[in-house]
Amino acid sequence: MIALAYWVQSLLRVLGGTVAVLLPAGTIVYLFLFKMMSFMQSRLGPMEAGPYGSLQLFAEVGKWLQKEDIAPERADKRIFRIAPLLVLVSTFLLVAVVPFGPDAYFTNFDAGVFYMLAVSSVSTLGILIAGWSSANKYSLLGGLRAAGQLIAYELPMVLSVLGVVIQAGTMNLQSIVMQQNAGSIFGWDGIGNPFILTQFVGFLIFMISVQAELTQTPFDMPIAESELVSGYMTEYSGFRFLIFFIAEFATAGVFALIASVLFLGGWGIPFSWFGWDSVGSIDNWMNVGGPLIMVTKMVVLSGIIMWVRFSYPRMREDQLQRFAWKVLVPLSLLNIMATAILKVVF
Amino acid sequence: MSDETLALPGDALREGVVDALRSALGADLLDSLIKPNDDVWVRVATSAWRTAGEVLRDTVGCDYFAFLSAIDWMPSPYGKSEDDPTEPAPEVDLTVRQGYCGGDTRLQVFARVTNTTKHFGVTIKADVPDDHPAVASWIPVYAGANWHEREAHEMFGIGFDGHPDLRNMYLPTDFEGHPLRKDFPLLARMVKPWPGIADVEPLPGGDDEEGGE
Amino acid sequence: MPSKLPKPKVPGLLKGLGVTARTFAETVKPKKMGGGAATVQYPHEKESPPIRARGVIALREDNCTACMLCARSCPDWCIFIEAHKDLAPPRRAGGAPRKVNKLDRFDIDYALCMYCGICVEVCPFDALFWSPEYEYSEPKIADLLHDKTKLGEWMETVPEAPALEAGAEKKKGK
Amino acid sequence: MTDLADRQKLSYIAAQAADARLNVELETEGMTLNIGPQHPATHGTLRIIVRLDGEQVVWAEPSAGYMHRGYEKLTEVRTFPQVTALINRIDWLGSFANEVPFILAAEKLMEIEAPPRAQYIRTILFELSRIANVSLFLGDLGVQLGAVTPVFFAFRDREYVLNLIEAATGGRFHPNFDRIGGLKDDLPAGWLAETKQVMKRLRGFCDEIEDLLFGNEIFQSRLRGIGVIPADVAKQYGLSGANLRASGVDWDLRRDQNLPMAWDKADWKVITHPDGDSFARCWVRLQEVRESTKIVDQLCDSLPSGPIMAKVPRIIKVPEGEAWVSTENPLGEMGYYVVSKGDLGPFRVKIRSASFNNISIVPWVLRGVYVPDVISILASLYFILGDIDR
Repeated sequence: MIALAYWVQSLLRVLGGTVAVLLPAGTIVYLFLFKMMSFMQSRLGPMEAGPYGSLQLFAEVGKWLQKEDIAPERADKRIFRIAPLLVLVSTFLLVAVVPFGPDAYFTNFDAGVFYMLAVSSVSTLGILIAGWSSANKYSLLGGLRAAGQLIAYELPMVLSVLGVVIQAGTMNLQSIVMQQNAGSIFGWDGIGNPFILTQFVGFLIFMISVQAELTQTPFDMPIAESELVSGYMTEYSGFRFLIFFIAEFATAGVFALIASVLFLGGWGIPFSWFGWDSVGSIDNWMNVGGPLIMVTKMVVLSGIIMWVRFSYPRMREDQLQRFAWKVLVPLSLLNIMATAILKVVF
Repeated sequence: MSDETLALPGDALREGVVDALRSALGADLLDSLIKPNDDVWVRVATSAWRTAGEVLRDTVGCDYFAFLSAIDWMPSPYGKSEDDPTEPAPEVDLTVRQGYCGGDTRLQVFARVTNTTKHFGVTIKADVPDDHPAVASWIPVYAGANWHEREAHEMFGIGFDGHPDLRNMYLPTDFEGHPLRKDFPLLARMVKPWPGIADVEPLPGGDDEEGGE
Repeated sequence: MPSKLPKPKVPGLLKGLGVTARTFAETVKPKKMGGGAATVQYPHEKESPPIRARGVIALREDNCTACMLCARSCPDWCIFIEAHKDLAPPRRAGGAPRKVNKLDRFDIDYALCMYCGICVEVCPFDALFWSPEYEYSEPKIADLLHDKTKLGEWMETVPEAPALEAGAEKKKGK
Repeated sequence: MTDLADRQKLSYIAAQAADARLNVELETEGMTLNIGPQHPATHGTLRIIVRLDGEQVVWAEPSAGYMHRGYEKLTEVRTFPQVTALINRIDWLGSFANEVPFILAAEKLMEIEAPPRAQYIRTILFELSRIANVSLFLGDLGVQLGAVTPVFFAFRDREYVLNLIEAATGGRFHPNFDRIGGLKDDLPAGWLAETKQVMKRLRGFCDEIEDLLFGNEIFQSRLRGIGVIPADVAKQYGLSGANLRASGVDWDLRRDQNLPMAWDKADWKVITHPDGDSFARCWVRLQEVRESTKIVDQLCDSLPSGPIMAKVPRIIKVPEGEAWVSTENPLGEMGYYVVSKGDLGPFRVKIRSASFNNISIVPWVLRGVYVPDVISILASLYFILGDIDR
């Protein structure tokens, strides 16, 4: 390990945080929203800006930045302007605990899982005040739907993560990564012990909840372009809409990162491949290789999120509430019980 | 597909319609016309308009409501606006001539209902009095008549007694006039000169004799 | 209560994912292997409209006699014709010079035209034709009024009438 | 027969009472929401005023007329060929089907009939316009329910049908191909073979939509049991087409009428569904596209040879009289009541368009549903603005 001065470390972390939020957002928007969606619909998507439309993203950002920043006449203007920032802040807070390598993390503390679940609901506040302050009935309906939905799906998400926490015996995300990569399946350590194998039900529930937390189809009732005309975002334009947009896809990326940390072994590769046995013995290049591995996993997971989004119609509000409370919550409770019993037995 | 549904309507069925209406309405059935292998028209008295609808629905079995509308039988005083302004305006014959089953008034309401099991339809007409243009509403008979009566009201100025809500459907609330009446000019054709007027400049010599072959 | 549906072998949710994945694969597949997108990258590649496509009306000025039939049958009143009488050389040697109508103005307002084709159909002298040309948009709506020179230029793009399907009756005359 | 007006009144009173009770007991206030005139669910400019209690609709009222073009007045100053060009624009997705009943009505008054080959080609083009129209409905249905992909499939495969229509008639959307006495032109060479190819493709499209949408459990739970219209109500409101057949009424004007068209020359089924809910309406339409492709295939095979135009004078004057002809258009029963006074143009044309009746049931059917269901019910009723307002 190399020792860096505190200010260098801090600078690196701030820069890294920005990159860790914007890069997934950009990747997801270009790879999936522009390209994968187009291919799934037998078209090519943006092709004019840059090779294969790769610079389209910058064109879009430029377009949004040029637009006038409009607030409706009767809106609660101060709150109206703050709302998108609050949603984006939630994303930045979320990325803070995600470990990208043995030393490449922003902060590493023992209540990582707890913190992550707590800050992920900050965006709910932003969405609710965006819906309320817009002085628009569609926005209001969208904001209320979003609040109801995000709270409903917070619970199965927490409960599904609990399974992992019980199995790992820690709430520190870094330790969870270590355990998965250093672990073994009945003595065979060829692929470590990623929790997706033992916690598959938890993984499914987590991914469904993520889909709902991100308000992606089939859980996009709060946005619902065809009925609520984008719900709480109806009145936003210009860079405030852009912030909502970035936050939506950045959060998708960050949640995919967290899912890969919790269930897929995070930044690590099975330690047995290189004969590492403790944190100290991990080679330094993992601080560069780790983030790349994370991004790969993030792309795969967010690809699945987007694939589902482009294929399904949306559920009605009461149906998705029923699904959360009557299916996901009992299922995740059962999962916790089974995990706890097995933990005691083995 | 059973053979029964395939059977296409015969004229016997149409005569049955007229007979049923005659026995129910008596003298209020003013006129009827059956075109063989085609269709049937009946005209009932204004006062029997709603009763006739009920008879059609309950006795004749016309459960399906196709439409309700009106006709203004007065020829348009404006023509097609395709006249040469340099020539004297052509004479317009404004005598009112009604269509099938005759009639006494300028405005007539007519509707069409269909029997969906025996596959035949009836066109039914009634005169609308000139001094008090109103007939009974068909909403209690066919609920779907609601919008059609609103449309006829705003387009022809015909009232429908018993209609709960004769608001304008298409036009602004303060619109004046009834567009589908023939004496309502079609402004789109009035404000623009007709381009079909021959505009050929004669030879400077000015002889009108046709040359060539 | 809604009636029962047959239970599918594969859950519909998975089938849906399958359909999008299949389309994805088909679009990514190279053109040579029968794949590719259904769309055309317009300014770079162009689709060719069918022969009969009603793109724009072309005018053969020599054939027009300013008989006004087209202007009168136009539902939108979008054809404007002005003409003057002129002398033309006789058809037979030694005949008297013919008097013909020479066009001064033949304008079609494409902002009004609804491409119904009635004018082309009623023209008794074969002066109007349909051309499949479609790239003549203008930034200003007033510029869509095209005069006889422009309409004449489009004559070059008028294709031959297509052969008819088997069983069609041969056209008499013409 | 149940007295519908009474039932309507009672349900209205009940809804009002419920609203009032809520207002008193819970001190809530209803909210009036304008869906439209500019709203993605109204595909055009229809405005629906709904009064909401939370997300539940207490009262709904469509307000049409934002696209009223006064076609009935315009027909009075036009000649018969000009009217044909005009009425193309009523239901703009299935234009050719709009021309047919009008031309048939005029032919009825003139007592002429198109030659068999023209009848066949008319029927083929009629069904093609149904396919083009309804396939777009199937895609749009997905968008209304939040699935973004089906609409692109619909546009992709409808394009092939539009290309066929364009190759035959010259117009993609507005063919203006039907003439009194026959057709404007015969088909171009190679058209029939291509049509059969496209029909095969369209059947594939139907399978795709079935897999992607109709088989999807979320889709089913969104539509089944929602917006149920019983058969007697449907008939009283004059609902037609798939909306009526989805309520279990076996009534198809293609079969149940003696028109000089070629539907009876092909073997096909009338699709009905007993449920009367939104799913039934959409399902019936999907199956009807399949049946239409079958009709087109069979008629392409058995297309007779011969002329395509009956003997008609060059300048058409339709004799005095009245005629009503309606056909089973993509949206439902589309009919024209043509009154002629022996002139170049009609004296009065009453246009009976399907969507006008189909949408007039909206106040009845929307009461008590949730906001998302408003959208799905409107989508399943399937209206086209030009067809409502004319």
